[in-house]
Amino acid sequence: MSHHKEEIRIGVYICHCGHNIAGTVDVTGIAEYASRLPNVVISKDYKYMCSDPGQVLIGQDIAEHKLNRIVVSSCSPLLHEKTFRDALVKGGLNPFFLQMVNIRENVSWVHTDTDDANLKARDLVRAAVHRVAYQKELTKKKVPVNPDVLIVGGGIAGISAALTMADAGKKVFLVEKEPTIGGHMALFDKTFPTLDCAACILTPKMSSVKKHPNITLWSYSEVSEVSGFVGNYKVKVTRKPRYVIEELCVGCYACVDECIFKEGKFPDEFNLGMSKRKPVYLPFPQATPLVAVIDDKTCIHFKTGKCQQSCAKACDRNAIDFNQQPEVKEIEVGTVILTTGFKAFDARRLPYYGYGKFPNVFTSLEVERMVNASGPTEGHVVLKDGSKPKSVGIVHCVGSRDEKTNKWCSRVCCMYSLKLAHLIKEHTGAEVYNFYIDMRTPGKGYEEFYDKLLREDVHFIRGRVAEVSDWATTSDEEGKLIMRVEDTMVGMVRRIPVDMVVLSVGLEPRDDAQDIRKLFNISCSTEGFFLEKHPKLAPVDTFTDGVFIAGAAQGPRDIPDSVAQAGAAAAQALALIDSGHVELEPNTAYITDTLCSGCKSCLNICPYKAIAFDDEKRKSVINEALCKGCGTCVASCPSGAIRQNLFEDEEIFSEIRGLFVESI
Amino acid sequence: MANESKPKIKMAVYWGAACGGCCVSVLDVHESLFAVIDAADLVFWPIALDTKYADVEAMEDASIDLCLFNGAVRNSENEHMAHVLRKKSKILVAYGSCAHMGGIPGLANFSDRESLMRRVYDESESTENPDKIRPQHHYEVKEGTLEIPVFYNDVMSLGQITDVDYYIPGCPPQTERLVEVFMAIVTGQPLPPKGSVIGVSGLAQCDECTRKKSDQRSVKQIFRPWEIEDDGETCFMDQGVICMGPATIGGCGVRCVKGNAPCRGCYGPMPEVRDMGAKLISTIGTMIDLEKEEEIEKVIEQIEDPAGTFYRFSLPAAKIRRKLS
Amino acid sequence: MKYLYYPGCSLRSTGRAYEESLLAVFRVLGIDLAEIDDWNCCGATNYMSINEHRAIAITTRNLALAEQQGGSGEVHIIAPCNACYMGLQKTKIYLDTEQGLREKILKTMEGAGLRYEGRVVIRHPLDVLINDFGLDKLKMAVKKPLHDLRVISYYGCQMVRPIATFDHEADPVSMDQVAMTLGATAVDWGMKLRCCGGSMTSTVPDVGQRLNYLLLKEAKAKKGDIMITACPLCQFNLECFQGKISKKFRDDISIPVMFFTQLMGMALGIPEKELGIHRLFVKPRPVTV
Amino acid sequence: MSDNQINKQAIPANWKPRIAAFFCNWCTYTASDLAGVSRLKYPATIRVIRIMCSGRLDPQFVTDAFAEGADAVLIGGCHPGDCHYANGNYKCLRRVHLLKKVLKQMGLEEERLRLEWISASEGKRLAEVVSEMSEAILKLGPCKVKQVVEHYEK
Amino acid sequence: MNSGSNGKQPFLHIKREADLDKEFSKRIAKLAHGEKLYGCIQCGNCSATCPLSPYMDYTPRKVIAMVRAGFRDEVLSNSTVWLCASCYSCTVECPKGIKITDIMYALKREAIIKKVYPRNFAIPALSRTFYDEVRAGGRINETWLLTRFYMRTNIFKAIGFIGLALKLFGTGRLKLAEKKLKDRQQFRRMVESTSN
Ligand SMILES: Cc1cc2nc3c(=O)[nH]c(=O)nc-3n(C[C@H](O)[C@H](O)[C@H](O)COP(=O)(O)OP(=O)(O)OC[C@H]3O[C@@H](n4cnc5c(N)ncnc54)[C@H](O)[C@@H]3O)c2cc1C
Ligand SMILES: Cc1cc2nc3c(=O)[nH]c(=O)nc-3n(C[C@H](O)[C@H](O)[C@H](O)COP(=O)(O)OP(=O)(O)OC[C@H]3O[C@@H](n4cnc5c(N)ncnc54)[C@H](O)[C@@H]3O)c2cc1C
Ligand code: SF4
Ligand code: SF4
Ligand code: SF4
Ligand code: SF4
Ligand code: SF4
Ligand code: SF4
Ligand code: SF4
Ligand code: SF4
Repeated sequence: MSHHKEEIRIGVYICHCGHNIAGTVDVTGIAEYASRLPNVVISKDYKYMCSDPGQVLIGQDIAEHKLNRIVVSSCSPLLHEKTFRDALVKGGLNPFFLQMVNIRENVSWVHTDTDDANLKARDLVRAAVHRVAYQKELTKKKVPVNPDVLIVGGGIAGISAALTMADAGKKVFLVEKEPTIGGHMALFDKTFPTLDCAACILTPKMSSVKKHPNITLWSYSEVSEVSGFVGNYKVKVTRKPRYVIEELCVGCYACVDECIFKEGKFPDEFNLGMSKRKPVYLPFPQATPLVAVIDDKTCIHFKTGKCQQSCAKACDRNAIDFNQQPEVKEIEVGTVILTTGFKAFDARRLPYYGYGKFPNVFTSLEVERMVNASGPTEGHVVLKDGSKPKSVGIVHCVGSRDEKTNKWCSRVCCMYSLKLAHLIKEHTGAEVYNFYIDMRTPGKGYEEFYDKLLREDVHFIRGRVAEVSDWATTSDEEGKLIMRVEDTMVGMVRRIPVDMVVLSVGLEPRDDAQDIRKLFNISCSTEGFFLEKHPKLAPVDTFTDGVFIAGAAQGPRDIPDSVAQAGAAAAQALALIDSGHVELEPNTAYITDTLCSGCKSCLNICPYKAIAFDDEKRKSVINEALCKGCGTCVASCPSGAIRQNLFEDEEIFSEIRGLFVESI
Repeated sequence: MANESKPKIKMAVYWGAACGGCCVSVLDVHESLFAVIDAADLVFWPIALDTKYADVEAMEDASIDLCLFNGAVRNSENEHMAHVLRKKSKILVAYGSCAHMGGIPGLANFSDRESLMRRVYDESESTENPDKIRPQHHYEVKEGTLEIPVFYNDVMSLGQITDVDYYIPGCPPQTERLVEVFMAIVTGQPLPPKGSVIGVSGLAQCDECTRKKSDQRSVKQIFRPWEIEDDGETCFMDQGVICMGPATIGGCGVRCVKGNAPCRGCYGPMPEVRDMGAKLISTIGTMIDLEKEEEIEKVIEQIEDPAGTFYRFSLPAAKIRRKLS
Repeated sequence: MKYLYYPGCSLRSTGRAYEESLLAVFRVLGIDLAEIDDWNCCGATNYMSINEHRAIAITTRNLALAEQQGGSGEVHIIAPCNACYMGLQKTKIYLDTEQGLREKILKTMEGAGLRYEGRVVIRHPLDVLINDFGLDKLKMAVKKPLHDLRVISYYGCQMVRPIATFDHEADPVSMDQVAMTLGATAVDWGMKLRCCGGSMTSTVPDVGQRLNYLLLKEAKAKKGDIMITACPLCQFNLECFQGKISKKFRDDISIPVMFFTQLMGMALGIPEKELGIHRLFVKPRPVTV
Repeated sequence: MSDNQINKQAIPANWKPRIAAFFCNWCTYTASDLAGVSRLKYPATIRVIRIMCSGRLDPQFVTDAFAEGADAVLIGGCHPGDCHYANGNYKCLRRVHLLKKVLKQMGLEEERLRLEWISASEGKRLAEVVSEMSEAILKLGPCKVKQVVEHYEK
Repeated sequence: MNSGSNGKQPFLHIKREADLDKEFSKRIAKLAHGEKLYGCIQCGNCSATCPLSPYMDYTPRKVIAMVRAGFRDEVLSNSTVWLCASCYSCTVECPKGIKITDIMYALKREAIIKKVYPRNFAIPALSRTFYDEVRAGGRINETWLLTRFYMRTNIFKAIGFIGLALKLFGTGRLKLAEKKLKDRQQFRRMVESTSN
């Protein structure tokens, strides 16, 4: 350590974290051990280092003992590095003179043998003491935050976030994959637990989105490329051709009416295939934007080139343009909110429920459309033959709570099954059976809703349905769908013949969740939903700064929670924007001129093209603004000319040495 | 150039485990030799003078002003003389790659004493040794006990045996560098801090190398030098040939590359680098532009004897100093 | 490819016709089978109830013998009986995945002078027919297509359960595909996989026979002409008790029940005698006439 | 000094392997946090050094760790295609392949250097890898590099 | 069959902690993947899919619950495990991946070892007969299997089956002799050398 001019004075703090650490690790022993390590001036253990008194303690010691390096041995730096850096600043020290030791997530929580755990904790503390001596003073770079925001996914979550941001005066780009926004909520008739009309609360919001001067809505569009970093993202959005000029179309249906197909012929996506549409269509009358789309996979013009194009002729605004091409929009935004929602479980994956085989087995989403007055059956709950069912069985947990499909509870299906039970009963007067494993109704007014249903003459059978079949053993079962289930309350297997079966499908990550994840450089949890930074303390943040998540894309949740999360995400984005700038971790790489030989080994390896060659000096140079601090070039430079702030070679080498070499 | 008024300095040149090239390089000073002779008295130089070890041992401590020790330490004799010369010399210089990092003899660390002995005394094609006689440390003859040096299991650099003042790298060192250093000492110029590597440029070979380097280096195949048609102009690395130049400190005048052969790294690493071989492994690994494991594996297979390539002159000084048994 | 053949005990007695027809059909299709020399009982289900370790050990003996006989590399064993197929399959998986068990069993094997390396692949004849031989080729080999025949495929329990490798565990289709390839109509019914009662039919006749009754009744209700199976016990249960069942439940549930290989043999034009048709209690009129 | 052969010695009683682990900040380090939060258990053998990206992994870190006394080195990064910095993990992968070949020539047992892709959600995988590796190294015994290096130090 | 414990207090439906076997579930869980047993959410899917549950004393779900809670005697002495036909549908459908069929096997073994299976209940006897037959000869001869089995249980039942047997002989589906293993000594040694 001869090259240090100043004397190194280290303070070491070992946190108990209540019993979390102290229960396994001998915190006082470690503190005593640390006090004997080189350059350590003071070493203490304390109950909760992250608490205010813990932080104050550091500040006081800095002043009193002239400390210039701090080691905090507690939880993961990913959790509290910022807390302790701030404590250093408050104590008058550069924040980067801190090194954290993770003796909770990496020691006390994962090890049971206390001797081994203590040995490991000692090694880790010693390594940090060695490392911190080499740490340098650094300053965070501030970069301005672009106030514009990108929101991907126009479900209720995306819509809510967009309106909040736009009302706060920010420019919003809302990108929706489908021809209309609205997401799943647009499919519903009523929503639990209040049974208010979904369209009544959703469509006004949809049109506000369209009308809002601060919102640019790009439906039928997808994000194709993302670069840049927090505060300064560059995004490319690809707009699929809808062959109708959005600005001209007024949604008058003239083209639809005049299409050479007199009747709808192709499965209507919006009605989940339960009705037919034409090649030119509007998803539903309140679609936003209210602009027709021509589906080039079914339109005769695109298939054969031989259509008389009556649609185009019918349009007196000349809005139809068969020559439209995909269009790429480039935008710059400072923050991103991802609200891409969920996918409903595909009931075909459970063949013993007979979906796709028995015509009268429906999914819950299909029934949602059925009970909807603007749906394919105009609000009538009917069997495939058009008649009213006399008995209906609703199967909970389809594709949820099952190791073979999805392990998780989908959270909303108990409640919507109750809702459907009520609506079906209301529409048909049928006997309704709800087959559930556990009834999960935690939420304001939810248990009350369950209670209401219990009194509505709906049957509740606690048991997972094993099979829906058509083999009858008695005459009253003839021609019915027979549901076989154990009534676990009674302890007996029951066979219940019904006319209609409703499968309450669970919520899954969308098929393209992984692509979105890669595009925005965030993570997914094991089940495939977007991973939040912290399940309790940062539920809408991600590990990528400036990218937030909300709604069912983060995990199964209902509308109230999606909207609440959307608000939280908007607030986080606004906080970032309103602070005006972001501070970047000063972990950029830099090149020492006197060591660079100009071998050019580094030029082609930076993923962000941050390294360029100065032909005059015959040396490479790093553009600090572009460098994201991965350190790849640092490791590769054969001359050792490239170095990295926060991760200097000598810091890491001394950390390694500290780990293995006893120094007292 | 010699300074008449100053008394001549006392100088020694010694070789340990070495090929002799370094001694020759000292002779290579050509006309400068006169300047050297003017300024120095050679008190010990086994290749040229008949001074006995006993004579050296008898010298007063620190009586030699400058000792150029070339060669690695491979046996007890080398080690003994290293200690003796350390004691007798004011400035002990590890001269050449072998003394600096173990050099070519250091490659013996890929083997061990027993296998070497077996090869040499039992198995080599030209060996005829039915009684399996092996050299003995002590051997009784009529005249008394004969002692020959003990052959060590490991080869070491001079610095690993004794305290060294300066290192002049190279296999052999570029003679001009020697003269510069010598003159600096004779003329009493301020010397660099103890332990420095001297006679080097401070930048890697590529700095001096005039071959054209690509901005978009991307290698999908590795060749050995004779497998390419070298145009004499393009950087070897860009042609897929492993060149140690980027990781090797300059000083030799890129003599190998000037002779159209890639640098092998005899001048040793840059000062910031701790393990020269590992560092070039990093560079080469990075520039291979493939992502499929099988393909990567295939390219790496094309590097014959990678450990020998990356640690050609520096094995004993590498972090992992020898082959583990 | 050459396959080793593990007949199992039932194919030598009540299920003789299965073996006869299987060998005849495979011979005609040119699929080579070599019987595993000195095989022993697969342990079936009853053995498991007594001593699991022994059950696994005796099954492993068969696998080890097969490896010995089958040379190096993967050794494919065809096990036609559902119970044997499942037993061998399950043993192989347990040995692959349970470290402790494997060590124990390998030691036992060593004691008996045998070695098991884990090179075996357990195959069902349906798997081989569909995935190795191919239905296209089968179609070309059909001489007498079974037009207008409504075939009820009954898979039984242990072909795709608990380990499905070549067909869906809850909705198998392979036997139906074969039937369709022969020109027949495959009847979709909901009881493909529903248990026939296994040994219960003899041991607890009240229960076992009721299970069979339900199956046969549904087969008739679905207007099946013929039922096919791939398991000697299923075939035995469904066929041999029909008289008793009819009497007991006062319901005519008679329907021919044959091995799918017998049906194939008929379509391939193999003489009835070679297919063991004469061993059936209920004559398969719709195909023989 | 100095003519030790490096002895083949019995594995000392009570000896437990120490593994230097270089984990990328985004995936494997996060996975190690997740393992902790999920209270998974694994042997206390690894000593984690956090780097921003597996691309920062300088093979010198590996040789240095062995020289300082690590019995094994575990490198953890994001899965291919998932690198937080686009493709640092591929660069690491290539270096490690080459390094492995060199270390093999040096007589180091292959089990002592392992590269694993462990994503932020794979806390369980992390625990498995550490357990497996610890077991393997326990069987191999202490790494000899440090002993060799000490022999070289005056 | 749901009559209190050991006939002591036949009408009292109460179970005291002291009467439970706390180790019971652990023994059963030692099976391959048996620890999953503890994940049962009592959904009843196993019972509902089980083709034999209508004839069982307790449904499979209930058996799982009783195993967990340590109702050893009740579990071992009732008909459920013996009526399990190893059809595996419960195992395939259980949402928690519990290998119920394997648990049934384990319970059968436990019952046989403890000799607590229902007397004269034919199935344990068949298992035993089957077991002896294989141990002796390596293969099964179904003729002898059935003969011995009926001798063990109820000879009169066999008479009811005699017509069937004759028909089987007539179609060549039963034989009096079956090829045995070549080296039966070796086979038996191997069998004996295993333990559980
Ligand atoms: C049958 C059923 C009934 C329900 N009933 C109720 C109820 O009564 N009450 C209640 O509170 N909750 C109910 N829910 C839950 C409710 O649907 C969700 O809480 C809600 O839809 C979540 O909203 P979201 O915006 O997060 O996702 P979504 O509604 O799924 O919206 C996501 C949007 O993002 C778009 N998108 C996806 N990927 C991309 C991409 N890559 N690029 C651009 N856009 C993309 C989609 O097209 C969609 O418009 C029900 C759920 C189901 C399945
Ligand atoms: C036994 C128990 C265990 C739990 N465990 C968990 C768990 O493990 N994980 C989990 O996620 N959740 C858990 N919860 C739920 C958790 O406690 C709540 O979600 C959380 O505390 C809610 O935070 P809050 O800030 O809304 O309310 P509170 O924690 O209740 O805080 C409200 C604050 O406002 C103050 N206050 C009240 N009135 C006034 C006033 N008029 N003026 C000024 N100040 C006022 C109060 O003094 C208090 O400090 C648990 C709850 C209980 C009861
Ligand atoms: S081009 Fe023809 S088919 Fe296509 S939308 Fe117009 S009228 Fe319909
Ligand atoms: S919410 Fe209810 S229905 Fe949905 S998965 Fe959870 S328990 Fe099952
Ligand atoms: S790799 Fe290093 S020495 Fe080579 S050009 Fe880049 S910075 Fe300079
Ligand atoms: S550290 Fe990474 S981002 Fe920065 S210049 Fe080097 S390679 Fe590029
Ligand atoms: S790598 Fe070799 S050939 Fe290329 S510039 Fe450097 S020294 Fe010259
Ligand atoms: S070019 Fe390289 S190998 Fe050749 S002399 Fe110079 S340093 Fe040594
Ligand atoms: S199916 Fe599985 S989880 Fe459900 S009750 Fe049966 S054993 Fe328990
Ligand atoms: S394996 Fe046994 S318990 Fe399970 S469903 Fe089949 S008969 Fe019932």
